[in-house]
Amino acid sequence: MKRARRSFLKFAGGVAALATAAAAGLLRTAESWAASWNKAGFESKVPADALKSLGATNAIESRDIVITAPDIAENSALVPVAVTSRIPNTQQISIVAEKNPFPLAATFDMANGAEGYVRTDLKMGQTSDIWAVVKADGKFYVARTEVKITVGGCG
Amino acid sequence: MSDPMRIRATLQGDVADVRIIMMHPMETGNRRDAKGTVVPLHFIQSVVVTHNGKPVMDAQWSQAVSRNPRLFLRVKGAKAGERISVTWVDNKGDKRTDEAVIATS
Amino acid sequence: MRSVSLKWTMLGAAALTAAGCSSYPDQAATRENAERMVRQSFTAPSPDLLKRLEQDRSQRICSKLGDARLTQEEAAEVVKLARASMKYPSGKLAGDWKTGEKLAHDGAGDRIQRGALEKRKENGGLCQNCHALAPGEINVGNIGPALTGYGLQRGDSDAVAKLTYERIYNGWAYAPCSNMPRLGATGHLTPEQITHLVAYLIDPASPINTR
Amino acid sequence: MSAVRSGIAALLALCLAAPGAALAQGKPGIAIGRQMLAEDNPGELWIEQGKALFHQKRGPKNASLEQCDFGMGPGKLEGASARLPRYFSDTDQVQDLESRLLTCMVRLQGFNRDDVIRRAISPAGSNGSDMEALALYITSRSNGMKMSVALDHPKEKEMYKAGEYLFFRRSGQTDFGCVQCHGQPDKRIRLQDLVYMTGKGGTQEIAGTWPAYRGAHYVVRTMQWRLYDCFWQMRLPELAYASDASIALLTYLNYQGNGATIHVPGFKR
Repeated sequence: MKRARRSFLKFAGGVAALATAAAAGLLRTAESWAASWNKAGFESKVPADALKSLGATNAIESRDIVITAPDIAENSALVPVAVTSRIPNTQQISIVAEKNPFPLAATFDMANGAEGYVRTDLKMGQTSDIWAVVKADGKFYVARTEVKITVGGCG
Repeated sequence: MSDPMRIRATLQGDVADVRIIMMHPMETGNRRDAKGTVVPLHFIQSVVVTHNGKPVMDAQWSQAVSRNPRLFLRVKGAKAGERISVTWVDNKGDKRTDEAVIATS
Repeated sequence: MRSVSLKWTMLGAAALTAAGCSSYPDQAATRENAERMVRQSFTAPSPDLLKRLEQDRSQRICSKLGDARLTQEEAAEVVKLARASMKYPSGKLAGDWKTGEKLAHDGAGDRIQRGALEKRKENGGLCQNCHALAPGEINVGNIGPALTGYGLQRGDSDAVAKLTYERIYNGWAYAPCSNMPRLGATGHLTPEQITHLVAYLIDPASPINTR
Repeated sequence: MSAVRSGIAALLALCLAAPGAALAQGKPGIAIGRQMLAEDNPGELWIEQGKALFHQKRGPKNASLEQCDFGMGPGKLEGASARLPRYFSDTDQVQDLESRLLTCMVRLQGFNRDDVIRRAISPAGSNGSDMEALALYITSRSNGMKMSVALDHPKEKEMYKAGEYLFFRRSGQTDFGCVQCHGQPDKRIRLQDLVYMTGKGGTQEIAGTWPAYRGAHYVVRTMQWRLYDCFWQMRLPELAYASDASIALLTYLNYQGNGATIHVPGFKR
């Protein structure tokens, strides 16, 4: 209980800090998190719908986005993916695993000095292209790379 | 009850290399436990990272992010001793905040 | 006085070891010590499963340390024992390649964990663990030679079927003490299962032999 | 921390240089993934847990492990695991990290030996065991140091020799000893690289990277688990936790790994 309470207090402090940025229109307020979680996007079953939810339907292919991921992943539940955007004023990076049941995996909004870079790990259902969708100066760009998933074998 | 995150923030020039590891099951809602019961959907939906109180990253996640998730980012214009704070919220409304101080490399 | 002299003896032994007496302990002592460990360090749900740790004559010969090589006599003995172990199915030596393909990619069966034996209808063939199989398969091992195109090089004659069968049943008849398990002779696979693996390897229709 | 930066640089260089060529061989593409998985992996989460468990008063005797001697003196952890297994006069045994922890949990804290052993290897997908967290924490206190197992005591020498014997000992329905999979460089079971243990380079890899976060199990695994799991796969009976055979093999392997720089938690797929 003590731990939970402490977290809550810290969290409350964070909310105050966030409000400034929210006012500047950069980020959502903490209170509105659940509400503004991109439900439509995350529940999309095809990449096109996910892009639509991001407003990225007309994303242009870009060579200034580098996706770092293994060509062959040995563990489909842990596929490391890094996205580096060299596009000036990158403000958002989304990662889409094309053949996942719900392709949109994550969206990262950057502000206040965060560079156009993010790295995390994904679960992938099968061999598939991974898309990085970048928003910069209000425009959308996309790059993709294939990750092969090895399954089966026992042990 | 959630376990503390591990946050490492290291300065490289004026860029803080931030590496966050969270302990969370990130259940997809499809997995069955040893008894064959489906484990309900349970995943982090939002992660907010602040640098000295100013938000630098606001992440929205689906259940496709791996269990015990990692989030790495880089923040320009950082100095040693400044604070990095991370808060996550999951789909059950559980929250957790942890902090770290930026260290020199 | 007695205890003092005892201490000195022990110190002497320690000093000898430290001085780089590399032969300590000798082979026989090591063997005795290690075999005692084998008897004391393992558990199994039933005593017959503990017998899996006991070595047969060939396994003992094939457990040379480091780069030590087999003598000619030892190699000949392993080959002889292997020849004597061969058993054949009643029917044809080449069975159904589709069954064989499944078996080749099955690595399960007969393992012991948390006090229980992994019981299945039949054991997997384990091939995928160590051998490259059909062209384009990524998730394959490389401890053994690639089997890709096995039948393309050799054909599917009765002689090839017999050789292939024997190399799976007990490959030590051809390559004594090789890494290849004696899958038939040790009872891991049945003669019938091996005929399906033979078909998977030599049948012109098998994916192994895709050009 | 410059190591981190050069790691990133290497990663970027790899990624920029690699695109098409990687697939043909299959390997560079996997290598990028392995490096990415290993860096700041989730195993780190268990270090703090292990530290707390080490200092916490626990067990029937309500004692911490601060008086536990891992060979460098009571409670002294820096460099301790780099020297293990080693001979301990109070037990008159050669012990690896985990069997030594077991001794302390029983003698200092009053835990029941069988209970500790039963829980030592945690179920996959669980929060891990005390033993796993403690072994990781203690090993992490040797991070950056080199493995330097000595065979000074006659019993250490005996353990080493027995370990070598066991490494080459073939038995069971697969005719496997350790050497069948781990005796040559650049070998794999399916896609999983096998550590080449009769060669110096290979053993250095294991000696320095365990305990490790096992991605498929979502928990930290130790060398006792690694050995247990190998025997399972070989279709042999279950290797008893902290048994002599396990310590003998670890003495052989860690001695072979001398010179390896310790960097834990490692990451295994």
